[in-house]
Amino acid sequence: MTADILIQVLVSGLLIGLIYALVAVGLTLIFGVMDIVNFAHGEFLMLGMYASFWAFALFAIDPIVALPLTALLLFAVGVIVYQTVIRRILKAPMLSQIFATFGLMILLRGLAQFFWKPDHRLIPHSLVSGNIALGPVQFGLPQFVAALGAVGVTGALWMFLHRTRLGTALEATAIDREAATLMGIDGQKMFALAWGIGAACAGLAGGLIATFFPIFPEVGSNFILIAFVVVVLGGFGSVTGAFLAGIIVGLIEVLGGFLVGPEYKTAIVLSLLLVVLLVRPRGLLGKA
Amino acid sequence: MTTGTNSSRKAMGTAALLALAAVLPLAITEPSQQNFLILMGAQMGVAWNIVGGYAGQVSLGHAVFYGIGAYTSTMLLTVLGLTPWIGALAGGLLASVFALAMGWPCFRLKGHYFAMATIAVAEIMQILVTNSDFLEGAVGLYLPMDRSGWGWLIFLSKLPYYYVILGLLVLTVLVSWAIERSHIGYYFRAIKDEPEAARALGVSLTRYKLIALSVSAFLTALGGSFYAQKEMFIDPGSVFAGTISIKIALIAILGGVGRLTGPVLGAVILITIEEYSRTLFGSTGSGTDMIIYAAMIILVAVFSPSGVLGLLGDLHRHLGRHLPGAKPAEAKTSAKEIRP
Amino acid sequence: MRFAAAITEPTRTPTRRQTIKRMLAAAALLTTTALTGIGIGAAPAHAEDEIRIGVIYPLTGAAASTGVELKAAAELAAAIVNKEIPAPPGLVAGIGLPNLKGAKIKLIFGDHQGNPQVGATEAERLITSEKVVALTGAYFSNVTATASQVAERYGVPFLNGESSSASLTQRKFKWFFRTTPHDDLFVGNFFTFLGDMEKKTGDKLRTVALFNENTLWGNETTKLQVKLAEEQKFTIAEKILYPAKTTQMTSEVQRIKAAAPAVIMQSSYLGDAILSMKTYKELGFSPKMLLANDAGFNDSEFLKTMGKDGEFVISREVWALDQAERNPLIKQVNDLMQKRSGVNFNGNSARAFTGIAVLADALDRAGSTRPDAIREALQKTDIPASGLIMPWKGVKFDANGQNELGTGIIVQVQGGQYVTVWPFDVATKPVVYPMPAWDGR
Amino acid sequence: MNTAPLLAVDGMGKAFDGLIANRDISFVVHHGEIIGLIGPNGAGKTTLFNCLAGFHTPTTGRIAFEGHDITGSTPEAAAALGIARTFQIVRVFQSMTALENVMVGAMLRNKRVAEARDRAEEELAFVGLSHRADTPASDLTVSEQKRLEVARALATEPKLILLDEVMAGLNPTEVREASALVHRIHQRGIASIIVEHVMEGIMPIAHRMLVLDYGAKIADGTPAEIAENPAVIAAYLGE
Repeated sequence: MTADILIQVLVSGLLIGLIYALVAVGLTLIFGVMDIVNFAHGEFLMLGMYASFWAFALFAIDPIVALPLTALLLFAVGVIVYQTVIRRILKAPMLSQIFATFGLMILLRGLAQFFWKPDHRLIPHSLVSGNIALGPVQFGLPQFVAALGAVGVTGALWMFLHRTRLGTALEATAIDREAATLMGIDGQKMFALAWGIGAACAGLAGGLIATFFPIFPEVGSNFILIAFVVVVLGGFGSVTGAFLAGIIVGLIEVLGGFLVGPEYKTAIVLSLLLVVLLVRPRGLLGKA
Repeated sequence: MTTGTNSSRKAMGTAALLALAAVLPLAITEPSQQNFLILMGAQMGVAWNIVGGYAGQVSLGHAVFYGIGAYTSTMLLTVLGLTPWIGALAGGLLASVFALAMGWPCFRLKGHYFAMATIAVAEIMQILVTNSDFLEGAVGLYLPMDRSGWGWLIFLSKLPYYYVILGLLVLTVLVSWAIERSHIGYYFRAIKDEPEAARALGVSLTRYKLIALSVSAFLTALGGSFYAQKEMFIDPGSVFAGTISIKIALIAILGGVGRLTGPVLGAVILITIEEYSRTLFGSTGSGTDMIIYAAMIILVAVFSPSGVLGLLGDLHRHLGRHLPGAKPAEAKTSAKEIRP
Repeated sequence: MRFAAAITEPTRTPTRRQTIKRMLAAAALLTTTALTGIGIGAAPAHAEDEIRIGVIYPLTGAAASTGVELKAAAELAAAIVNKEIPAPPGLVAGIGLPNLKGAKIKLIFGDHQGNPQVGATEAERLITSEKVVALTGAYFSNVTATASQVAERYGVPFLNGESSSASLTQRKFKWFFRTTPHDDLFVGNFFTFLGDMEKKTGDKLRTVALFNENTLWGNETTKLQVKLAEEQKFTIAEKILYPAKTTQMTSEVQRIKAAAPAVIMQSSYLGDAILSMKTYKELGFSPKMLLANDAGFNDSEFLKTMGKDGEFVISREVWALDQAERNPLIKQVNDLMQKRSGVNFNGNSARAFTGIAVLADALDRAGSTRPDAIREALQKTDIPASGLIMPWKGVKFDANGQNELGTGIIVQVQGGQYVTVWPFDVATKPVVYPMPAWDGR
Repeated sequence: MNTAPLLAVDGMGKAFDGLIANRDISFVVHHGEIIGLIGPNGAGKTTLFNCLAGFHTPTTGRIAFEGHDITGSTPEAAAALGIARTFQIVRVFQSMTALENVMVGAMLRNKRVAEARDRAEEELAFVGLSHRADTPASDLTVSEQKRLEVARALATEPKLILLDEVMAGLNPTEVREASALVHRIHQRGIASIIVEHVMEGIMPIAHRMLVLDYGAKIADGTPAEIAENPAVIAAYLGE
């Protein structure tokens, strides 16, 4: 193996890793704020992809241009899901919550198939298409833009959580729900906000991925396992952890797939997860 | 009301239910109505409940035991010509050993981390089997159709399968019941409620969690062997699939975890909805069946967070409060009665 | 947060309102369950002259788009048999069912969701409660495996039109018939084709990379490819079995690129086919030849979504529209399909159509709906090439139920169409070789 | 036979990530003794309990129980040897009845459910909770839950019981009852170490008092001695 190939592999791993991070930050945010594992997160991603697709197909708006719209739309979806379903199961046992979000996952897939047919769709020529070649290293512009977007969105989320009043309130709710309530923070509002932002992140990820990935009702299932792995590896609830873990998972997956064999790439990532958990039972940056 | 009469009343209820299941095929002769998918689901749910319900260790990777059961009995049958009576037992033991090996490190993890680790183990196992030449990889294994009868547990008609799975369900319920009534059952619930307090009373968390997982694994593997005997073809995607793990847990959750009859009830409802939504709407190809199935799941989760048995408990409590002469305190305890 | 603590029932007593709400929910749930149960439990009343055929396809789940397409093709075939649509002359089953006094066939669809157990359950339901006289389906080889064993047990003919796993017809089943050629033939064709291309171009095409999806189909294909490559002195530069539902194929394509084979032999379903093409382009990799194993690469959606990037892919096929030059039926029936569903046939849907047509032909010759009569008729099937919309030599089953007269063709995407390029004697266009580099298009 | 100490702690210290919770603590407990363990908040009383009961591994020093070294043993091993405890914040098994809670304790010595039930009934009677036997533990009052924890611990047939603030939050009558309960435990020959803030509850019944401040033992003597110890007074006043 030459150095060129190694660099190429690492670049590819980094790019996909950043995308994993973006899918996972929304998931980990929701978990951090309210201790609920959202099985339907992959379906938020799917809805984001379809939003981009329809913006393109019906109004000829490029997915990249449509990103703010996609984010807004998915924010609304997140809030609606919270208000109609999640709000009612806040105090329910954890297992019932799993049950509910699992049902939501199936429901969204079913609705997608019902309204948009089970077809695979693709956005044929987005603003971002084509390749970039840096010496011997080649990569797709869509992937590159998606990775940049992932950095931007995660960065913005981090700034929001740490530098704005609203974000700090959200963080406070995540750290101690009751103390936050005592400080006059409206818990319900924060939860709805977390779902909105979490879904919006998934939507943005969908919008960015839509420039190079086929779009179909079940597409969420391709990403959800990896998203869970990233969230757990980073530590449930840690945005920074998810960001780091996303990159690690992307690199290990591509590198492991290349060196050991692609048939084992998921197994390699999962084994890494197990090893990390045995050493650090709360992931890389998880809260105690 | 002491626990004794309470639990024997419950045992009688369960026995009646199973007896009903035993005579049902006499009344319903239409094979597709002899819905043993419900019995299979119930069997897996009751087995899962031992570790996930009583002991409170939520495994979302039970397909790994199911798959081990299916593959062990099938390999022993196709390679060594061993009867599945022995093969299933071997599969159960292998699954138990696997459970010990996986539980030893994984039980250090708590809550979601443990659940995620079980998913990871099951997925890794699926990948390994998919790529194992020895196990015929993704191609899967066919069971020989030229043998049949009780010795080989292969039947041309459906009824014997119905009784085999019913028997397996009875066995699983009995094991579960015996555990519930023994000190092990008390320890499981203690571990689930307050692990630290349980340790202070001399309960070794690791040992009892391992017992729970290995017993559950053994019974789940028997279910896997049964699947292989019934469908006569297995591949990694159909017996090690993550969706099986989720479904096993869903069945128990739907009925009510940590209760003997919960998973049985859960299987009846979940599988019925699943089957009928598919048969009624699945052929349209428009996803309607999924929508109905999902809507049902969400409704149950929202309106009955502690499972259908919890819902019945509320119902009981509600009625009790309005019965003439019933004191509120009594109504309250009677609601607890359906707990194990 | 611990699962353990969370499972505990909430200790607060529900308010009366909540309890009532829950009771209502429970009542609604149970009533619905009971009602659906009754609805299904009641045996459907059938018209006397209606012959019911069970058709099992993946109508939800990841392969739903293919399933829906197969369903449309099967329905077209039924409409032709039932004379709702006038049949082009010479088409098998175009005469309807005169021996059954012009009875109509009715297709009862079942959705197997890509799950072998569901497939078996559906097969059983169709046989026992829908009283179908024969079954067809199920596209996925592993579902065909379980569904057909149910048919075998009940003694109901199972005609499989589109599953290519070779092992399906090695089970010595009495009731299983398959019209499509299987992977042995297809993989054999690949190597014959490569040999022919070497002779034609003078180029060496001896290094191949195997790039197959890792379920039953891709796995069996790989084994056959390895065997034939060894026998015919091809070098396997790289062998990759990739997991289904993957999010990226970078590592796979990197490995292939590093191995620098002349030819890639690829077996992928639709989503993976699209993703791999995107990845080839992203990494600027084009081998001399991309030789695909049908499926995703020949799905109607493939070209629609890939557009120009799908050009020059070579794939094995069992059907191509340009074969209409040799067989007018192909165009005539395709026009009917276009009119009815707005899409062209492809290899999968053409085979689904053929499956129903062959079954109808057997039904008519049986002159009865008794399973053994249908089976006997199927065994005696002898349909000439001129009656089919497939470029086959005909349909005739061997002792294992495998059609002996099936053949494969190889097509290439040229100008947004699949054109036949091999066997050379039936080709309508020459092969574009080598595949142009991405930046040279 | 009661000459060898039941529990001997020698130079025991415990640090968490550099934060010292206990330092160089040494003391002995004899069979049947009632020891009061007091000290300001954060003095390290609960850490000491956790070390004795096997929940924490001491960083330095040794703990011997009936002559056996139990330093760093597990809680379940400590329980098996005869060290039982209650928790500062009650940890009853919520899904069980009061009786079942105590049965879990009794099962340490006898795995038969029926016999464990008999044993548990005795212990429930001992703490005065017989009338609540079939009540779900979650429905008991806090004071009842504390007594339930004591019964549960006693059911393990310990030689030493560690009671963590069993009197906190009780009214004067309940405090008197609790004191009487401790005394009756003593009469059964079981030694006890009692962490307590309620002085009027502990001073009259303790044979000896240990005082911790900033993780170290600053006094060890009879209640009367302790009450006049300048270091103790300083520790409390300086609070």
